[in-house]
Parts: sequence; C-alpha cells; structure tokens
Amino acid sequence: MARHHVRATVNGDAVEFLCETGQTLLEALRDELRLTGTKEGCGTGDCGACSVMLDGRLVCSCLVLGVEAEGRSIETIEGMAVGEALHPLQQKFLEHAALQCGICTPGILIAARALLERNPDPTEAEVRDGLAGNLCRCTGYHKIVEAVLAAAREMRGA
Amino acid sequence: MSELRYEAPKTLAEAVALLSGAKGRARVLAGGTDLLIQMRTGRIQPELLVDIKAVPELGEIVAGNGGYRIGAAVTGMQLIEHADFAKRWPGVVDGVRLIGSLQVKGRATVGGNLCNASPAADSVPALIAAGAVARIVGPHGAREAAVETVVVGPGKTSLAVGEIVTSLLLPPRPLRSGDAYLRFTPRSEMDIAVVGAGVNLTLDAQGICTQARVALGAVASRALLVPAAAAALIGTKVDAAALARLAAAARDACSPIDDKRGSREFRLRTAGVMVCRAAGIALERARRNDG
Amino acid sequence: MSSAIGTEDLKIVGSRPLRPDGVDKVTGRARYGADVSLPGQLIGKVLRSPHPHARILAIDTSLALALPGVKAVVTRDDFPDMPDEYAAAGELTINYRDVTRNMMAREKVLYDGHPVAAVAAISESVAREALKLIKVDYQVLPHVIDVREAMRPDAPLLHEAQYTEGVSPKPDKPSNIAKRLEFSRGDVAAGFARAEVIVEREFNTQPVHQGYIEPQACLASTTEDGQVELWTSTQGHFMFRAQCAKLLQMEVSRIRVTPTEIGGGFGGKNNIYNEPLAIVLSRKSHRPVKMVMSREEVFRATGPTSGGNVKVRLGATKDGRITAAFAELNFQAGAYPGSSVAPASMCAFTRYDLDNVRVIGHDVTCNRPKVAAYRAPGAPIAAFAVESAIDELAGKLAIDPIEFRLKNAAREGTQTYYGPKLGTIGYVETLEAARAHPHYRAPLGPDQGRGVATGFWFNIGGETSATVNINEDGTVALMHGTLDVAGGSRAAMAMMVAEELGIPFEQVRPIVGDTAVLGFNFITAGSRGTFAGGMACVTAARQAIDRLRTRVAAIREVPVEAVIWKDGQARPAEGSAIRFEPMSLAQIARLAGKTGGTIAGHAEINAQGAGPGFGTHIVDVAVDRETGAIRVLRYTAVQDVGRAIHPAYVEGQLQGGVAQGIGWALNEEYVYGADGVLQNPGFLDYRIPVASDLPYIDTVLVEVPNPNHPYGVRGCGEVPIIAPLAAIANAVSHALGIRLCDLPLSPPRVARAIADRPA
Amino acid sequence: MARISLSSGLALYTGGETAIELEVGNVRQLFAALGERYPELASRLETEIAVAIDGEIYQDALLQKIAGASEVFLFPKIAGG
Repeated sequence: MARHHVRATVNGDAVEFLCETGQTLLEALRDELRLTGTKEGCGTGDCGACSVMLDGRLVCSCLVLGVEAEGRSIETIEGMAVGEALHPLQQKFLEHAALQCGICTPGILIAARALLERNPDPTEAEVRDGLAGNLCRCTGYHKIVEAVLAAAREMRGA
Repeated sequence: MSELRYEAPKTLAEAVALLSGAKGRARVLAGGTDLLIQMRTGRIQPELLVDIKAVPELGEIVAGNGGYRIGAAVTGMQLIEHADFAKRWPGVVDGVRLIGSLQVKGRATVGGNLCNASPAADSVPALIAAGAVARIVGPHGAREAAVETVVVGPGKTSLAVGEIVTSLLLPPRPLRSGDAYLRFTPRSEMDIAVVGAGVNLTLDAQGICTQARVALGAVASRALLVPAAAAALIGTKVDAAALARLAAAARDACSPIDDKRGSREFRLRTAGVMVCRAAGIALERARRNDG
Repeated sequence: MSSAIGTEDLKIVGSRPLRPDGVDKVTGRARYGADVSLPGQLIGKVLRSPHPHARILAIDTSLALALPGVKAVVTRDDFPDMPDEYAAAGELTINYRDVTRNMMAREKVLYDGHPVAAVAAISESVAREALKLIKVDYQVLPHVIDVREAMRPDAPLLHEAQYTEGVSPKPDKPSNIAKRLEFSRGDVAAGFARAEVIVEREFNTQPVHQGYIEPQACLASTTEDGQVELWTSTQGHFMFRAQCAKLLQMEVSRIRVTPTEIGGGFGGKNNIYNEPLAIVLSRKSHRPVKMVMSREEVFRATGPTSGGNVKVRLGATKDGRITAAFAELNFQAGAYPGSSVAPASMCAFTRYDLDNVRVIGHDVTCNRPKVAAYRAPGAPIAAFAVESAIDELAGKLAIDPIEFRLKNAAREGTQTYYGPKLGTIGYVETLEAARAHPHYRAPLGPDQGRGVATGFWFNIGGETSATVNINEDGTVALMHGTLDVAGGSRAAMAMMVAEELGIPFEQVRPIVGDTAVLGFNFITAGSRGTFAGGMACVTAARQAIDRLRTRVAAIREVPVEAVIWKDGQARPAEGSAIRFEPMSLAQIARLAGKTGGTIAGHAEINAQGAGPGFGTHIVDVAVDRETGAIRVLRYTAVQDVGRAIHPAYVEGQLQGGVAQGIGWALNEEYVYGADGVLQNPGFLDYRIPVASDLPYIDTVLVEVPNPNHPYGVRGCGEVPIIAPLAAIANAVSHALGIRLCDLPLSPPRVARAIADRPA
Repeated sequence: MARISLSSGLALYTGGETAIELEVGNVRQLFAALGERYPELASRLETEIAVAIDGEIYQDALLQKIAGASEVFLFPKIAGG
C-alpha cells in the first residue's frame, strides 16, 4: 500500500514519517514517531485523550489524518515541560492530586493549557466548559478544576 | 483492497475536477470530524479524499454588502472567535458552539456540518433561521441554494456529483432583529441534539414582530424550516399567547422517531419548549440590537 | 495483624506527598497497555459475532490465511475445551468452562460482540481486511435481553444444560435462572404483621459500563520453547497468569506477566479477554502479537455491570423502628452465570439493625456480554432500591431521613442477616457528620430537591506479597504485587514503609513487581489495595527492621533485645543499661555488604480483617420541569475510611466514585435494539459525565480506625459509588413530589413521569 | 464446642440445618467435619465460603484457629471491583 511521506514539526523538532492515507495523526504520532504520551481512548473524538495542538489549535489527533500534518506544527504532551521545569499546570496537577490513572492526563493538560492561553483568568464554570471535551473517569473532575485554577493563578502571578 | 488516495488541490477548479472525475467514489475532506469516523467504522469506503482546506477562498470569512460570506472550510472555532460575526449572528454562533467539543470545533467546518447531512447538526437550524444561502460550485458552474434545500435526508444532500458547497452567505442583519439557537441534550456538552431550535426575528419600533424564521433540528429526517411557527410570531409582541401558538406549530411540524437518543413523545414535547426558549433569547437580542 | 501506631506519633501517614507515579503521568512517559511494543510485533484483531444468539455451524478461515501479511488465525479449534471448574476471581466465582467460551465462542455465540476468531497480521489495516475474509456460518436463534423476560419459562434459553441451582428439589427443566440465593433471619411475616407503615416498590436499573478511558490492551510474546511474556493492562497480573495457564493448559512458570500502567479498571480489568488469544497467535506466528481493543469492542464485549430488577418491602412502627425487610434481586449476568447478585443480596440491608429480614437473589443469563465487577459490585443496585424505600418510609413517618437511619443504624455488634456480627464500624459517625454538615441545612430553591442515601461495602483482604530492599545508601526499593489501579495505593504503601523505617517518603521508591519476582497477589479489587498491600508492606518493613536490629546488635556487639528502631535509627532501648552509638539506616546499609550481606524484608500474607466501609451522601438537584433535565447542584460525601493514609488520594476516591454514581443515576445505560444489537457502543451515546455536568464534590473523611490494620486502614474505593444512585433519586423525588423507581433518570423518563403524574 | 451457624442459603445443602456445634481446632478441620456431614456442601466450602470467627471475617484461611467456645458463621465469599 502506498504510503505518504509527511514532513512536519513536532514539539519544535522537524520530523518525517510515512503513513497510509487512512492513518490518523494519532497513529502517526504513536506508531511512527513513538510519541506514546498522546493516548487513544475512543478513536471518535469523544474522549479527548488524544488532544494535541495543531498549528496552535486544540484538536483530537484521532480526527486528523497523518497526511494532513504535512508542513504543520504539532505540540504534544512530550513537549510541555521545558527542560527540567514542569509546566505550572503539570506541577499543580501533581500538587492537587488531579490525576489518578493518568490516561486522560496528557489530553487534559494540553486542553487546559489551550484554555489558559485564551483565558488566563477563567472561572470554575469556564474551566469545566474548557475541559468538557476531555473525559476523566477517575477523579470526578473536582481536583482537576482546582489544579487548573491554581495554575492559572500562578501563571498570572496572582 | 482498494487504494485510498488523498489529494489537496489548491484551486476550486482542481477540486471540482477531482471530485467529478471520481464518479461518486470521492469524498470531500474538510474538518474530517464526521468523515474519519465513518471511514473508521466502515460505513463509507471512499477511494479518493479531496482535502479542500488548501483552497484559499474556502477558508475566508468576508464581510460585504452588509452580510457575510463564510468559506465552507472555515472551522467552528474561527467563526466563534470572529467578534463582528458573533455580534451580528449570535444565533448562528450558538449553533456552531454546540458542534462537539473545543477539539472537534478546532477542525469541524460549517460546510461540513451542513454537508454531512445529519438531521441533528447544530449549526443547520441556526443557518436556516438566519436565511443563509449555500453557494455551490460544480462541473457545470456555480449556483445558490437556500440552506434548507441542501439536505434532503439523513446523510443525503441535493448536491450533484462533483458539486461542492464553497461558502455560506448570510444576509444583512436588520435593526431590531436577533437570532438564537438552543438544543436539548442529556449532557451539558459532548452530545447530539435530541431537539434543536433556531429562531430569527425582527421587531418594529413598537416591539411588534415583523419578520421571523423558525427552524427545527433532530425532529425529522432533516432540519426543517417551519413557516407556520414563524407565522405564530409575526404580528405579535412575542407574548405568552404567541409563544403557545409557536410551540404548537413547532410540534405540528415535527415527525420525529424513537431512537437511542430520545423517544418520539419526548422530542415532540421538548421541541415546543426549546423553540419558545430560543424565541425568548432571540427577542432579547432583537431588543438590544437597536442601532 | 495490629499494633497500630497512635496518630500523634505519625510523621508521614496522613500527610500529602506527591505521588511517585505522578511525573511520569503528567509528562506522557507512563506506559499503558497500548504503549508497549516489541520489535517485529504483529497486530491482532478479533472477529466478533453480529448476532445476539446463534449456533456456529462452521468457520472458514482459509481466505484470511491466504491474504498476504496475515501470519496466524485462531478460532475455537485452537483452544482446549474446559470442564466445569470454579475459581475465585472478581465477584462471584468463575467457571473455566464459561471463561474459555467467553474468550472465544465454541458451540454458540451468546451476545453481539462475542469473539469467534482472531487474526495476527503485519499491520492493523491488513488485520482488518483479514477479518472480512473469515466466513462464519451462523444459525441465528431467538434472543432475550431483558432480565424479567429471561426469567420466564418460555424465554429463549442460552444454556441448554443450565438448571437453576439453589432450589430444592432440582428443577426438571433448564432455565436462564442460573442460581437462586436466599438469606434470611427472624420471622419476616411476623415483622410485617407488626408494622404500622409499609412501603413496597419495584425498581429497575440498566447495565452500565465501568467506562475506563484506556481500552484493554496486551502484548504477548511466545518463544519456540513455550515461554510466554505478556504485558497487559490488568487489575491482577497474577490472576491473569493463572487464568491464561489454566485456559491454555500451560505450567504457571512458563508465563511471565508484567502489568503496564493501568488506565482505569473499576473491576472491568479483573478478567482476561484477549490475552490467551494473543499468546496463541504469537505461538502460531512466532512473532510478538499486540492486541488493543477499540472503544466499540470495549462496550460490546467487555463486562458492564448487571442491570437489575429489585422488589423491596419495608415495614416500620410509627415511632420509626423497622420491623421487617424483604427484597428480591434479579440480576442480569449476561451470557454466562456470575452476576454480583450475591454480594448485592448481602449488602442490601446491612446498614440497618434488623430482626426480620429475607432477601432472595436470582442470577440470570441473557444475551448480553458477560458482566464484570464494577466498584462494589451489585451494591449500588441494591442500595438504590433499599435506600429509596427507606427514604419513602421516613417520609411517610414524617421522620427526618438521617434521623430515621440513626434509629435503625447498624453498630458494632449488630448481627447481620447473612452471617457475622459487625465489628468496629463508623456508620453512625457518618450519619452524624452528615447531619451536622452545613449542606444539610442549606436552603433550597424552587424545583430543587435534596436527597440522602447511605452505602455499605464489606472490603476484602486476600493474598498479597511485598519486598522491602534496603539499598546500599539506605534508601529503599519497595516492590509490591497489588497493582496501583490508580487511586494512589503505591504512594500510600510507600508512605507506610517510610513511616515504619523512619525515613523520608521520597527515599522509598515503590514499584509494581511482575509475576516472576514476587509471590502471589490477588487482584486489586474489593478495596484491598491499600489495606492488604499496606499490610504486606508493613509486614515486610518490620521484618527488615528486625534484621536491621539484629545486624546492629552484631556490629555493636550488644544483645538484640537492647536494640530498638526509632526515627530511622537503631538505638539503645530506653531504660536499658546497655548503651551504644546509634546507627542510621544509611550507616547500616553502607556496612551491610561487609557484615553479612544486603538487608531486605519480605512478606507473603493472606490479609484478613478487612474493615467494612460506610458512607452517607447528601445531594441537591434542580429539575427542569419542562424538559425533565436534572442538574446536580451540590454534593457532599461523608465516609468512614478507617484512616486516610494520603487524604488527598482518599478524597479523590470518593469524588471519582460519586461521579460514576451520578452517571449511573442520570444518563448511563446500555441501549439494545429489537435485533439484540448494542446501539450505543461509544462515548458519544454512552454518556459518562463530562466536567461541565458536575459540581465540586465535597468530601468529609470520618476516621474510625480498623483495629485489624497497623494503620487503621479500611478500603475506601468502592463505598462512594453505592449511595449516589439512591441519593439522586431521592432528591429528584423530593423536588417533584413523585417517587422515581427506574434508572437512569434520563430526561425522557423524568419528563414522562412529570406528564403522567395524576393531577 | 464451637457454635457454627450457616447462612440461610446454605441450608439447601444441609437438609435445612443452619446451626450446629462442632469440636474443631481450625477452619480446615471445620470444613472437613462439615464436608463429611453434608456431602453436598463439601465441594463449595473451599471455593465459595467465607468464615467469620467471633466477628472477624476470614477468607482462604484454612489454618485459622477456632477456639473452643467460638461463634462461627459461614457465608458466601466476597470480592469486589
């Protein structure tokens, strides 16, 4: 089966991979680039575990074809911490016990960062709306919402 | 195993040529949020995907002649973030906001929401109520069609082979007019409309409704324009009596089914509730839109 | 095992350090089932039945095998048949005869999604193509989905040789009722005769899925000499090893199972599905085989919990004393016997001190996937019915619902109707804490209602192993075999070990040992992780301490009785005349190699003495009378947790359980068409709560220590899912003045109840 | 003699008896004595039955001691999710 040769930028690095037309960006990230931090929970865009940024836009990577990534910039969970420092969201998730099994955590962190980039001072309701595309079955979201609000406060320097 | 090809033409003419050349076995790839799922579940097995996102004019939001032209490949999030459009057509934006999660709206397009032809598509009743017109280009040239005529049934459109919806045209927004879209879902987000209702109305200086368009989603095989429901509002102050007639007319227009998302009985009842609530919001917006 | 340390002395237990698995999980490093790969691996896929009930006449795999890239195909012919043989696993016992049939259908398919064949191929797309080439000749049979219909004598029969067990004399006709259970105490007829008020209701719940976000995933590698390595997302790698060995007739020593990080389980990952298929596909193809379920497969073929039909009758005197209680619980087991009806029957009334009780349970097979455990299996269904009836009874008696429960509450020494007297429990304490909570007195708005309900779960111990290795620098490698199914038990176990050894938490690195490096461990289920795992870790740490004391006695040339362990040091016993220079753990560790070798402690125990857990929940809801939509406004969960080792993680257990309970109460359900095919096998139409559906879930941790655990631990993970169903139903009933008896309380159902209300 | 009570559902396998007295030193001896007395119960004891001795529940604890005057209950084993 013919495969497409795709060139893209992932977490700032130039990458190349091969994929079949029907393969998703999620499959390309996980199986071709071995970036398994992005998770598949449903494959139908209903759980958000595969959330990544595509040219600065929050998307489900299971609903993007690998071939569509040609020339584009992708950010995944693997690029969230800078050097030794965790992103404030990552740190607050740890401090607020905002994760249990952790399978939804990469997607939720990516979505939370996208939310705070748009809205640095969200209300509780805005955080819940901003994360409504990310299912978590362990936490009841309580500590996730608290952690996002705490990270927002820290990032604002408040 | 048939080979699945992918093309990303840079012009509309190329796109149309590719689609017409594939004899119906091609699919337009815009946001892909419905298409990829249909491919994954095996419901469709196209041989060619024509990615239209590289065609510049399909990604534009252009104001002109008092109205708007929205490219068919404009994503939900682009439209939501367009401040002037959102001010003029808040009801259309209400509908677009409800298309899936933020992630899905980051990809899903307004053209795709229409052409996927789901009876429950959230932007469609809002666009119908707004009086939007689809611009369609095909191998035999361009044409325009009212949005309510594009979908003919679940998964079926009136587009001929090779035709693409290229943009949606929104008319000028009159003074003292407003629109709204509401839907009912069991969950607050991430759900499919059990009933959707779009209302667009215009008031005169005395607050009498002079024009109205009412559309319903998820209560028939396609989104419906309901003139009788609009007639219930025209000439009234959109008071309780008018709303009661509106609800009755809306229910009369419904021919819903029982399915996993809601019973026929529930859809009938809820259609009346949703259309009245949408009318209330549209009314408030019209009153505030006084120049 | 006891000798609990007093709270005042604790330095680490009760604090909130960061979980050891945390950084891996927030950076994407943590490796879950689907994240493990091997060079040369193939992709395995399963062909599933499209019919709810059919006889398999023939399977032809020749075209699939001929497809380039296909390396192996398996069907029923590749697995040995198994006789009836029962073993404990999960909720009820399992029967290996059924397990092998559920893993790969033999004579019949019994549900939509039942596996009939599997392939291993060089890619996912080739594997999918191969499945289309397998021809299965089915003789379609009539099917039955609903539990009440399945119980009828004329219902389509799933198992021709299944005669209802538990009735005397033995029935002469086979039945879908696999088993009848009965628990009784006292004289129920006399109790009802004495009652001044009686409530009688029938309740129904729909099957719900555990809804873990990570689909089942495994990777198997079988060598030519018959050694198997298996990586899988499981709640019990030792149980998976045992089941694979049994089903494939292999020696246990030939299978090594390494559990991956688990992306949620909640009981749903207690049982094997694809693992034996992957092992045999690997054996046939001589390549590693990876099998990852799709979400659709998870819904169609892995265990949801039972749907239940429950009839309840309660009688009380006017002063609020319950005189008699009766319940009949009819549970869907799915395709094979073994629902949670037994524990549900035993939980139904255990919150109350009752003289006259009778509970009948039926385990009923029907054409649905075989049910699996789900967090306090069966208890939420029983509690939904009983706590709704209790609420109604309190209402009829005009007694405050918490007060009514207090009047009848089980306490230490209360005789249960299923067996033992209750030990030290904290039910009354949770009721009193709930009554004193500001939530209970907060004003309600129009169309709002408040509900209260309570939950009970036994909790269990079981076989558990752990090793505490003292590293050469005095830090500790803790290896435990009770998987951390994500609640944070790994942190809690490390905290208890650090507490015992008197060293900082950060110096204890816990890891989950695979099946080759530790003794047997039962599945992490029944809220046993921190209880039993902790007990094993503490036992291992204390053995290490004994060895440390012995070593220091030898080094310092003093009698071992003169050496005590305190604050991370071996030091002279207080009051002892024998003095010597204390030695820290690090000092001993540095000398260990030269004074007899490295020091470790280990434990292989069967933990007994689990402490039952009780919870009391309060919830406020708002009902949209026009649409039937329910919004949860405020939620408070009070629970006796024994002692919270890591309070934040215990709160997380309560919040997560409540959220699952809210989903169960409001919107989650399996929807089957008339054709017996599941209509909502995805997260779009199987509606688990999203963030914007829920409020904050407040928690109150009551601590009545379990006297049988060194730190007072009770299990805490299951109790919180029990009360929400009834609490919400009670709240909605109060908001509307209508008693709602069927779940889920989805908008169409609530709207209909409002419309049908007699004027 | 220990006082042994069986949960009511087990009466089916004991000809209706739910309370007996036995001289046994541990759970294994208890199961052996019961199995001998009630053959239908025998196969269930080790896989399906939990034992409570003076209020403490034991599962899979064949060597657990039973003191002379103990109160013993037999009932179905518990697991969980």
